[in-house]
Amino acid sequence: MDKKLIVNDFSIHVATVNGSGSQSSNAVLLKSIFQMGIPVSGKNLFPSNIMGLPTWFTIRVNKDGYIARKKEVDILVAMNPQTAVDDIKALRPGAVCVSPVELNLDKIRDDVQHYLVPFGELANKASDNVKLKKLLTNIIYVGVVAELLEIDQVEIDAAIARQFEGKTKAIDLNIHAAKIGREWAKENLKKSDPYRVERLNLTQGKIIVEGNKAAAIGCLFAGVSVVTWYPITPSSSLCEELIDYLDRFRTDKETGKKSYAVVQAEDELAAVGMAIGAGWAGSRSMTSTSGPGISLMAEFVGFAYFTEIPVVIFDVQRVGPSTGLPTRTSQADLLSAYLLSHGDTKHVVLLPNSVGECYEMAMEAFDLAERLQTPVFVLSDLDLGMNMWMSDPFIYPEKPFDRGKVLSKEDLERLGGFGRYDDVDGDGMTYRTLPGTEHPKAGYFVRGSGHNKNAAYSERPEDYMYLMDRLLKKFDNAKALIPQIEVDQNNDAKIGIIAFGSTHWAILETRDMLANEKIATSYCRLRALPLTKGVEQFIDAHDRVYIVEQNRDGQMLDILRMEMPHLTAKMKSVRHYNGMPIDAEFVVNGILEQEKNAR
Amino acid sequence: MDKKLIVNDFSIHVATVNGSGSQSSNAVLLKSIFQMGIPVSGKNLFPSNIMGLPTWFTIRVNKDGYIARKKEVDILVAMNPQTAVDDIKALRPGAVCVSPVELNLDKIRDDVQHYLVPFGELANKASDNVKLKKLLTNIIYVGVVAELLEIDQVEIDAAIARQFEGKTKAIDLNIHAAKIGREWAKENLKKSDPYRVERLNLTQGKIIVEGNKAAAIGCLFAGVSVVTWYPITPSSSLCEELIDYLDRFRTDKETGKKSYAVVQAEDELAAVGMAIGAGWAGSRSMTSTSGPGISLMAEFVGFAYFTEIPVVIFDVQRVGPSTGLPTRTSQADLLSAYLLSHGDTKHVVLLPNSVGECYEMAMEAFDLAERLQTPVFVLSDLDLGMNMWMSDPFIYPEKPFDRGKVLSKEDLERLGGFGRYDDVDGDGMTYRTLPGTEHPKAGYFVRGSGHNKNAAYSERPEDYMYLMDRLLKKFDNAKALIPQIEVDQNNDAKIGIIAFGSTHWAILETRDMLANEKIATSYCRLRALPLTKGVEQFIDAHDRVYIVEQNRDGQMLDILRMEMPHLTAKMKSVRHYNGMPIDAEFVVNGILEQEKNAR
Amino acid sequence: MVSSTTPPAPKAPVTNKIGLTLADYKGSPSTLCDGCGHDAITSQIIKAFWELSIEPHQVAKFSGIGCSSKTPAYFLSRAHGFNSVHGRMPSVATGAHMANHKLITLGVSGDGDTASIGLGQFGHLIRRNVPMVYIVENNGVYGLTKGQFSATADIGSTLKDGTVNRQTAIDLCGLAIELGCGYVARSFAGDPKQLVALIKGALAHKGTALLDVISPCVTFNNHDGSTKSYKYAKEMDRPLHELGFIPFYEQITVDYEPGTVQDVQMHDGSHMRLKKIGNDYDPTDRFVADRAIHQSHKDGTLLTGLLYVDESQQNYSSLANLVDVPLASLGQNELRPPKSALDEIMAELT
Amino acid sequence: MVSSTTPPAPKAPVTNKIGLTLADYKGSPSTLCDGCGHDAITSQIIKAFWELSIEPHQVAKFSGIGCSSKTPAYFLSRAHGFNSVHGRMPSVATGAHMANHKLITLGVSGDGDTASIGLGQFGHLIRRNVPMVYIVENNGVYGLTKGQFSATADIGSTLKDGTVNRQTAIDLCGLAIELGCGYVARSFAGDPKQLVALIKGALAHKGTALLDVISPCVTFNNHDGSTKSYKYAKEMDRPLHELGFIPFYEQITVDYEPGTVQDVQMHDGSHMRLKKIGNDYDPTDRFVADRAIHQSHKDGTLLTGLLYVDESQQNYSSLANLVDVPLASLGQNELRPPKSALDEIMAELT
Ligand SMILES: Cc1ncc(C[n+]2csc(CCOP(=O)(O)OP(=O)(O)O)c2C)c(N)n1
Ligand SMILES: Cc1ncc(C[n+]2csc(CCOP(=O)(O)OP(=O)(O)O)c2C)c(N)n1
Ligand code: SF4
Ligand code: SF4
Ligand SMILES: [Mg+2]
Ligand SMILES: [Mg+2]
Repeated sequence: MDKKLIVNDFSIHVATVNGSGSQSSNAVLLKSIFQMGIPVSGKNLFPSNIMGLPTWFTIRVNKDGYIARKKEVDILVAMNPQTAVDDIKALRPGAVCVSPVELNLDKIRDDVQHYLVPFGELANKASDNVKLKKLLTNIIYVGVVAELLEIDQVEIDAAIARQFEGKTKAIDLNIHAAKIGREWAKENLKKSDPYRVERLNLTQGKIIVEGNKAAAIGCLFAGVSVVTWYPITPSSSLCEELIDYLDRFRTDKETGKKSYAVVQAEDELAAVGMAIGAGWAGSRSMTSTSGPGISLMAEFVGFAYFTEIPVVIFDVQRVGPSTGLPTRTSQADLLSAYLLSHGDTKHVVLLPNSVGECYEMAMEAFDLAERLQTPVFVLSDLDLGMNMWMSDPFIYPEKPFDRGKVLSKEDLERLGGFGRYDDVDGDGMTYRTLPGTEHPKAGYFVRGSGHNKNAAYSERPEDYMYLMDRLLKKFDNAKALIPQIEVDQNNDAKIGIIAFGSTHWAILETRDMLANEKIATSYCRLRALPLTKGVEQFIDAHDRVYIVEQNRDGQMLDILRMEMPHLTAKMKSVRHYNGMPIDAEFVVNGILEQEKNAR
Repeated sequence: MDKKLIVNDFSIHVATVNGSGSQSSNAVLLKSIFQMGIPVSGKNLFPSNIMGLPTWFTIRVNKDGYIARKKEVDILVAMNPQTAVDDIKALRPGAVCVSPVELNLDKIRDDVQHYLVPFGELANKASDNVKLKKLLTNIIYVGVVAELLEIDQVEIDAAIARQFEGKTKAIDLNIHAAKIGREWAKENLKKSDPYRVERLNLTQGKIIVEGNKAAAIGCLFAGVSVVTWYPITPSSSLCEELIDYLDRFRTDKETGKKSYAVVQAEDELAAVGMAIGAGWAGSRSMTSTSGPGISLMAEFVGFAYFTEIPVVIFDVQRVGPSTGLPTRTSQADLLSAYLLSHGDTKHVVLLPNSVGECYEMAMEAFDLAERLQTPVFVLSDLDLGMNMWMSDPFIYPEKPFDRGKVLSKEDLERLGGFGRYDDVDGDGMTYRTLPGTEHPKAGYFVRGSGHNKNAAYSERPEDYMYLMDRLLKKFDNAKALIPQIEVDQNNDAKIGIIAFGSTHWAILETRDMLANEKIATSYCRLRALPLTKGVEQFIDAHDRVYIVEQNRDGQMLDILRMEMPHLTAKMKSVRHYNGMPIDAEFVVNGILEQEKNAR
Repeated sequence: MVSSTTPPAPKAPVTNKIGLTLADYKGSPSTLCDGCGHDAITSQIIKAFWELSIEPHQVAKFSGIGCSSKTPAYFLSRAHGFNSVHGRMPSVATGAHMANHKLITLGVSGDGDTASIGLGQFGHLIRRNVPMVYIVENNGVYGLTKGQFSATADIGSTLKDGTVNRQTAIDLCGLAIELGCGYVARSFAGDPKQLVALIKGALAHKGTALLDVISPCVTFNNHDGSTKSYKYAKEMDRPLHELGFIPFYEQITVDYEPGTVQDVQMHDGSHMRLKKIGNDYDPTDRFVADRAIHQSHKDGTLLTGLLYVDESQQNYSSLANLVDVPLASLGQNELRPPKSALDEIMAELT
Repeated sequence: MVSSTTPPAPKAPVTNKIGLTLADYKGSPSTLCDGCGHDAITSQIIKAFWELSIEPHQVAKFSGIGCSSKTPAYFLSRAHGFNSVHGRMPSVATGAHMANHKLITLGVSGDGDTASIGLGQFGHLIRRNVPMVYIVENNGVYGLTKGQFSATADIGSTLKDGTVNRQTAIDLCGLAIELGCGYVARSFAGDPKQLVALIKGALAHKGTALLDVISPCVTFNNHDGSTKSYKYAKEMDRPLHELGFIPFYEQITVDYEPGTVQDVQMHDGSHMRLKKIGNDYDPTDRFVADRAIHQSHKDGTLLTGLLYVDESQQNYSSLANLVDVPLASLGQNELRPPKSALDEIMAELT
């Protein structure tokens, strides 16, 4: 075994049973390392079920700040008898395994560094209560691991205090149990693996947060006023967090009156219908869902496209088709969202890559929806939405709301009337009035059927073409308004990488890995659809461009092909679609494989 | 005015009010010409409303057999005061106009050949009954036109007899009224236009039928046994005709027992759910709808894709997005149908171009659905589905049903069991059993969530990838089974044309028109998705290929770009999307315009 | 008789309390079939709003898809209107109401739109008790798609071509009562007086008010064998009471004999006045209503009038405890919390 | 007491009339939370089918999405099963039934699956009277998505975090009766005896049979404040009668005092035997049922038993007049009309 120390660069994989309370212990472990100033990320792999099935939590500790998934496990904490054998078999030789002594995992692999722990006995020491014993076992392994990795006990204590904020008894119990684990380890285990943490100062001032919570914060500051939703994993927590924030920050402390409304709809058809009704009536409205909900919203979204009603739709993607793997991550709703509904439809889609962008793009989405008067999708995913990500703190928005082109009573008095769908400004974006506007000419009639500039029913070919061409013009003009691509151009690079969303983090690492192999790369991160000129320039500037994404069909590649056909010869594809977050090794291999043939 | 006779080559445009009974008169006019052996086609332009709004019926008479829409009107019958002025203004100089004398249309245009007819007076002669008078006015104009064009009265009589089959009184009244029109015209009108019909023998043995009816006949002979539907224009008549046929030909004459079930569902979500349930249980099941219904079916279709359940879905396309123009034609559901549902999904789509193919592909669709165990779409459109098309009679199918891979009780006894999703044959298509199969190992559990080869729940990455890759393999193997492209390769041609569905008829004419301009073309007619190798070869063999389609976004072009990216440089696009059926002149102009720049 | 050639002095157009004429409540010309029941209902909607002197711009009109759902274009053209997708008007109206709870919300739907594709949303609208007047123009068929049976077609009734309906009808009034709706009425397009009173009452109700109005489709469902034809409805109409509406700003007069009249007070202070016709009927008892409705199905009669009323329930937006100003009118100051809020949140996440 | 060390002779496994053991009716192991009400219902389903000696392969199991909807995997693994999409199991079951009307069709759904997203399809299933046993495992919350209120949550009940539900519950039994369902029962996962009898009765019913079974979610809705907890249900359970089921192949015995028992004959000749407990209750009177159900809501009690039964209605497939052989079993000879038919059609089109 390599006796060289490996400091601040490893991953811990904790295997437990869901519903067993391990989640908070894992959070404590993660936060304690974070508090030591070391970059971390945490990914929860859980089943589509409430209790009793295997679940894994992976903490990646990385001094260079890589926070993508790393496929290889360095330290396994094998607490789940159901999966322990498989878990340990999957380890590479030389890895570390912490496990309950009675599982006899050392009999299975001898090329692994074992730490066998009598968790049962230790739990007996921690409490007399049977139920509590089970729960506390989780924090005991945290104590053991803390000792092995040299995580400071003060940070464990602090993390526990944060985790159980307000519940003094729970805090005391947990700290006590953690210490039992730690003490036992100190006395009984002979440290013989290379992994250690050492204080750094790379997390100072940073936050740790899930993407769904970040998006909720964004919606809060975007001034959302009508939220409609139907529960679905992995999107539920977005609205649930938002409800909590709205309750705290948008409820009048004295009167209890709310500057928002939340409706738990009966399904997604209703959820989006309500959001559309609310958007039409002038509120900032949104709904949030995942794949099956997107499918159910298809008809209504086409309606909103055609009648030009602002609405924001979050899609926290999970693995499809159908129910698919509801607790696994994916980027496979891209084409559905972009083209959602029958007939000729195209939608603006924002593609946050980080919790920071979940926050920012939530705000941008509302501005865009009202400016463009159209549905705007924000495509997050389970990895981004439900896992814990380190980030710089969010910045308070400076930009005022953009409410788009709305005519008031006074405007109408001045103008003497208006044509709801008349492109007076020539930018494809027309003026609307809100219901309740006190003017005899304020009213108009929204219809999903053919209509002319004045919103009157029309089947005339000319009116229809005017409308459809104008919608296209508007879509084209959206390109200047949406979040722009982020390009890191390397003039030595023959190859470029295009990626979006949570794939970003694996790309950062990929590029460094490739650089180590002396392969220079440029990088273009897509941040929204429609695609813009810059993407074309980026592709143009390279010999080969790898589009890296997390779906089977290469959906972004499809869109690039559709929209930049003259550049298709340069486009190559790397696709990851087994439900796990993509990792850099996979991308590197995918690129190298194809480079072999290319050169 | 050109005094040269124009025989068997013109179009008649009849403007009336919907719900006024003109439909049967127009059919009589069309059929009488058809009976004279002259190729005709009839297109009905009607509003999305039941009564009182303008409607137009266009009959194209063409000795060369062109039956696409012709934009230019030669003979206008202007019966609708609401639209008469617009109608006449749209005529080209030298056209003919038959109109009620009291409309004074001759005051509006003097560069048109007018025939002013006292329809009121003539109707008075035809009947005393006020209601009947209105109705009979329609057949009176038929009489007038028949006289002007020299349509034989026997054919008018015969067509009336067919139209009102069994209703002797109606037949007599109509024949009488037609003669009144004819006699009056003979005595009072001075024929001074060039249009005439002359007997040919080009329609001998041919039929005239709407595409929806043709598809219904196809379903009947495909042995459909469960039909679920929800009314929607322009798809309703498909199921309604089918119901009539099933009632006639699939009901036991003695017992009244039916070998089929029809369910009028409460909506399209239920319609497709029922069809899927029925397909799973082993019947040949189908549903039929239009755009909004397709959107509502999105979730369920993804389910059937993922769980591999056969079902046939007809989409008689109308203009979208949303309600759009429900009584206008379009090919804009192509992408929706092909990619329907969230996650990675792709579907087999059949693209009939004619009533004959509506018939044949209906049958093929059921075979494919059962062979591939997947949803199969048949994309027709309003023009094809609801207009009258001349065709060779349909041929009784020789091919027996393909019921796909179904294991019986005996099979299971032999095999001792089976893996529902195990690719034992290596073609991506696996074996199923039907509920009710009397064997302890016959049962399996269908689920839209992740599953392994044995249909057991699984979240394992390997199982998911196996499933998704196999589905792709199956889709790939579908290419050999689906209707193949039809290519007319011209070795002199530098340019190729790709089209599909009802666009075909304009292409036939387009090619002749281009040939007249000394531009040779080849033609590749797509008959299904996924696209096959042959399309690639076709494109490869030409310098430029025009993809002609009836939607705004160039949806087939998009698919071609997605799937044949290396050939995109050759792809050009001609798109018609104003709701009217595409016409050859439009296509010719679209091609010539681009050819100018290309050369 | 004395005949005179002097033309009568042009009458000043009659205006309501806010100075508007009946014409100010009209919409664009109807494109429905001549004689369609829906047009008759449109007229009564216009009348009711005019008589109540409702500001047209304060109204929001909603519909789904169907001939019936086209009608909001034919009245109150000064109001904003929303012709949504098939069967899903309730969700749109719910969202719009939350965004602006000051709007007077009127929905018009068809029996297909509500009872077939829309059953789920209809049920949940009622469960939420979203304040709106919900008029179903019930003709037992899908008019716009040419006359197929809808889910309110009575068992045994026939289509024009003789096809018999074998399924029991969904009774939207019975259903609404079961789901707790606080204002449930049935009427007939051929009874303008009753209809106007019921619309006014519905407007005075504070939650969801359902009006199921038999509205014959003259083109597809007006034949013998139809139980939704003018003839059948006229013959079988059994009004529960004679109805009057007394707006809150008018004095209640008591000029009737005791026991002959019941006054139901609406939450805004208006009254529905129910004059007894035949048997006693207490519209505040849901069990009475349920029994009467289902008995009428057995009898083949059309029971019309105010079937059920309950003014005690809270509606959805009042439960939501919204600020008084419509959410749609709030500006950035009200909607975006201050920087201190973000700081607080960030502090919790470090 | 005499103690013995001889091991008892291994008992031959008990078999039913068709020679199958209880184990032959089981499914794969449950993955639900320990103590979940749904698992208790699963056991009673297994028991009822076994005791009735139903051939497992003749059964088709259906469900939507939710913890409850997972359960068909946990019983009758020899039967075909269909775990469909959320809220839309009724349509799938309807289609499957038409394709093969000989199948015994059993659906398991949740309150969210049925009363929230599935309300429309549920209503139309009942309207069509598709023969199936439809069990709602009702816990008042969405278990699988972690405990949000569903549309059957009672007004005033609370979530674990104290959130109060302000909307009235949809009572699926009341709704089913309103829509004409012919077999409507409520039960409790904690009352196995009643539940088994009701499942058997449902299987003997020829149309849609609804069983609304309170099935506590131990993880998210078993606290004080919940009206769907074990504790609340146990305390408030008010059985209408003591229930027994007598299959058609068993002799009916009359060994009770007159007036204490009511035997309801099912269409297959079986009987539901209702022993009087407290007040008289006539389950064949829909008005009685309606009143009892809504009274129980006022009282906060849980009324269980056979609420309503009506064996007179025709079901959907018998109305469809299908050939006797399941459509799914018909071959090309039966399904494809002869050439003469095509010739006839073609002749009409020339
Ligand atoms: C999703 C969808 N499915 C089907 C249709 C076709 N469609 C239009 S109107 C209508 C029925 C309308 O019936 P009803 O609500 O009773 O209105 P009526 O025309 O009778 O007034 C249908 C099925 C549609 N527009 N959208
Ligand atoms: C279209 C769709 N929307 C949302 C979901 C997420 N979802 C899964 S189960 C469920 C609720 C289940 O509740 P219920 O039917 O009461 O079952 P329980 O888990 O309580 O037994 C929801 C909303 C989904 N699977 N599909
Ligand atoms: S079809 Fe029927 S419902 Fe529609 S407008 Fe005509 S009469 Fe009215
Ligand atoms: S979450 Fe609730 S409903 Fe789901 S399995 Fe657990 S106890 Fe049962
Ligand atoms: Mg109707
Ligand atoms: Mg539930």
